[in-house]
Amino acid sequence: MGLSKDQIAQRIAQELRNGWYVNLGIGIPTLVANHIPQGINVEFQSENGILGMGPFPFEGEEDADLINAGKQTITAMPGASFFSSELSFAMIRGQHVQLTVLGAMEVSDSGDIANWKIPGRMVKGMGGAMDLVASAENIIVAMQHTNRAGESKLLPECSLPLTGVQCVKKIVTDLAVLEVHPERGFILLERAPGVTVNEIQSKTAGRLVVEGDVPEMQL
Amino acid sequence: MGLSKDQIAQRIAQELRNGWYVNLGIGIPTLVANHIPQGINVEFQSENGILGMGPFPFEGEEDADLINAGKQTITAMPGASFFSSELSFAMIRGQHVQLTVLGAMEVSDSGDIANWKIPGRMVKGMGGAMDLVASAENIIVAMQHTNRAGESKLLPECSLPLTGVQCVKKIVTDLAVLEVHPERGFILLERAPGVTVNEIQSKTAGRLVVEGDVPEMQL
Amino acid sequence: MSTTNYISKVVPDATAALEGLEDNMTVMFGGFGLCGIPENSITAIREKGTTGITCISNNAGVDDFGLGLLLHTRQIKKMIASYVGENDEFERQMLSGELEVELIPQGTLAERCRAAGAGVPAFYTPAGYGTEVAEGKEVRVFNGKPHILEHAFDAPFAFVKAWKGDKAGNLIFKGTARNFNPMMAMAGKITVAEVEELVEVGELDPNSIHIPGIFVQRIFQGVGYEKRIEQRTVRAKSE
Amino acid sequence: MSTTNYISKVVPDATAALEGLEDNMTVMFGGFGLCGIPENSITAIREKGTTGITCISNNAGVDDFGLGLLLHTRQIKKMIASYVGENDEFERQMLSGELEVELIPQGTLAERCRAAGAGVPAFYTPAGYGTEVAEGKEVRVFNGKPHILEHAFDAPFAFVKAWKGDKAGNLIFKGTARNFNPMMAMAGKITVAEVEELVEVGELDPNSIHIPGIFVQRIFQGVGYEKRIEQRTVRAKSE
Repeated sequence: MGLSKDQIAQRIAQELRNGWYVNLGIGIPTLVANHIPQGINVEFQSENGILGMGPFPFEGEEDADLINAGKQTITAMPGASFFSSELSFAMIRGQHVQLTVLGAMEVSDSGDIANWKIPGRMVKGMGGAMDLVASAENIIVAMQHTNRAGESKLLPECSLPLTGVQCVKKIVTDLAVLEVHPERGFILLERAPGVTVNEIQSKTAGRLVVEGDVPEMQL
Repeated sequence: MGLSKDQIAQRIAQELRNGWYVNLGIGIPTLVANHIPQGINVEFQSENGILGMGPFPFEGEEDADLINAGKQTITAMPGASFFSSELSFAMIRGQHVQLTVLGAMEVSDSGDIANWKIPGRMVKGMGGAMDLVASAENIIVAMQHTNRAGESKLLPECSLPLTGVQCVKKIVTDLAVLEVHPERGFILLERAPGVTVNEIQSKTAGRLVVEGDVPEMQL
Repeated sequence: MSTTNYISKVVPDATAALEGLEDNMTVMFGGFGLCGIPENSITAIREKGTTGITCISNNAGVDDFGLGLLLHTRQIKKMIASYVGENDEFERQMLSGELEVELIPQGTLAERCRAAGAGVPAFYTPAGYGTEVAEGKEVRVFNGKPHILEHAFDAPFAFVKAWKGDKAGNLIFKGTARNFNPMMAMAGKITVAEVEELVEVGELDPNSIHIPGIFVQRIFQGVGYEKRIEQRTVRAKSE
Repeated sequence: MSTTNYISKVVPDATAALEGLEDNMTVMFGGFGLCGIPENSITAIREKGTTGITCISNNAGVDDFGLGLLLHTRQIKKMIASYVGENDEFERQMLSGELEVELIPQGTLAERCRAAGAGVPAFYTPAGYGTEVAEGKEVRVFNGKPHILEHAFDAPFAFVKAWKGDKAGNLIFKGTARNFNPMMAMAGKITVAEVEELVEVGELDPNSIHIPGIFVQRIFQGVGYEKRIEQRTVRAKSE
């Protein structure tokens, strides 16, 4: 049961609004670009220096000078622009990007996020994640509800080193859509098809607010 | 006696070194560009957004989109570049411009400069002068030794509101070339042709250091 | 259903671009002297009659052009600039106390605009240390040199002028008409760009864009540019 | 006497460009991943054998390319970056304590480079507040939001790579190979630019220059660019 990664991306794509500039992190967030609703125009920013990022190139048309923040070869849409890292993070820090979608290892019920470091393991670095979460007005986390050991990733407090504090606004997992309210905790908005409130409750370690009937997601 | 404005500019031009980027203020400093010594390559920066500023355009070739900081129509040399005010002052503040030449109403013997405001009179503003004097490693003031009332402009303390503190390194007036030493005062380096040390002493209100024979300027 | 694959910023004209502009707002205007000023927007604001404007602009125009037009109609309450007084009406209003004036070093003005657009609330600069500009400001020494703390501006509206722009709001400026326009475009909550030539998306080289469309909320094709020269200086052909 | 009317920055090759580079210096390297890295300069530094380098670079290359080449020869003492560990040798040296590593948010890294070039000694940013990045740093609230104080870097040398450059040092970058190169060019006391195509002065459009020559002390025509792709991702033509 629960959503596939692609379905998580599909559900997040429903959050897109016409005219938004959007930064998609590595992993599930990248898949959001495949599900833009009809009639919605958005532009994708990649923090290494492009606005108007397009799909992967056709084979043989890769350009070493045209990559995304995940170092993948990409294309540029008509209307795209290239710029420096300084201007790219001016856009991000200055809140010109309307939505950031990124993955997480843990989210706390006050909206803290941890997604860059596991002490004792090789640390690869935060990249642009700390700037993104500290700046974006609108942050959606895309992740599995539980980790590989079956433990909840929605916690009262993050146990891992933080990426940002009180910044996550919404979470879409394989089981649910949740809003994060800094005082109240995780507010359950939608269930994945066939997933019960009980199951979500049992897999959410942080405070979970269930109000009235919780509808199923429409995909 | 004493130098003409053009001769002051000519003497300052002798200070230019090969490879320097130079910002020239309005008035006498602008004339420096007419006296670049043979074999010396410098580039002129104008703080409104050009490097590689050239001479005034030929009549009929003026371009409203190509002016200097004095709002005069100019031309661009081969190798010129245009940029924003932000990048222009990044160059200035970041000490990438090797020499700033500007006019002054008063200079103190510790290197303070006043050149933007006369209380009680209409105030036009400091423009880029405060950024220039606060940043440049090398500032030469071009001015008359005395004001229209015959009073010295080289003072123990500036009486007018300051543009910057302890920043002027050298002064070229119609009478003399002086180095400014923050502790010792104005050090007389050269006399204008036919001008006596006595005359310079009598027209310098701030501390004047005269050491040995003071040579005449070579123009 | 039609989809453009880009975010269109086009509005029909300067008047339409002013939607939401109200009395007593802080407004940025690009340009240096009369070079690169948003001529159409200034005219439209004059016609709309918006009053109590706090202007952030490097200069204040001349008597009958640029921001001088809005001074003449008393639409400007306060001027934040680095160099002013190139027009008599400005001087009269300033000396009579009708117009508030705040003078700022030009580089600090530019950097405070950029900071506003870049989400940097404050920064240190050496400019103005030891002068009246530093009064009341925090001073801190870095590398042995005193600096003062300066804050980002906050501007609900910015009006800029570009040479070319596309429908997605990407802008290219020309020559020294670039000046304050890029930073102000970054800084405005609503940035209105007027352009000499509005082109289709895809016509501008993505590598040569000075200000990406993300910083522009509204764009329109300007008309009747006068592009007045403030100090016409020439040399004789014989030189 | 001949005069060029511009300031020439041309040096014959990467080796000549390294003059003054000594052991234990702090050195910036442009590039993001393997995109836009100064390949020739890295090779020349490897050949020169300079050691004890503190690298400021967004990434650390891969095992056999980019800064990975200087890791392999143990020329790097410390790495200041935002994202690393795309190569095994890096991981080994880091875990064994042979290599110091300081991780910085990418936007802060970019802004600290720009600040260095722009004469801004310090600035406030929200990035990293409440995380270990903020430890020991001043926190100040602006507009109700906590920010931390970050300082400009200090880099005696910067190595950047551009697409085109002219003999006066003006640079134009291509696509996303621009990334950190412009800010690092601004920041370096001595900035070395290697270019895919070195052209005569006057050939580049002054309106399209990304980094004016004033920020570049040395420029040379690079050779043998490999421009390796780190993550080749494609779609089938049928899509």
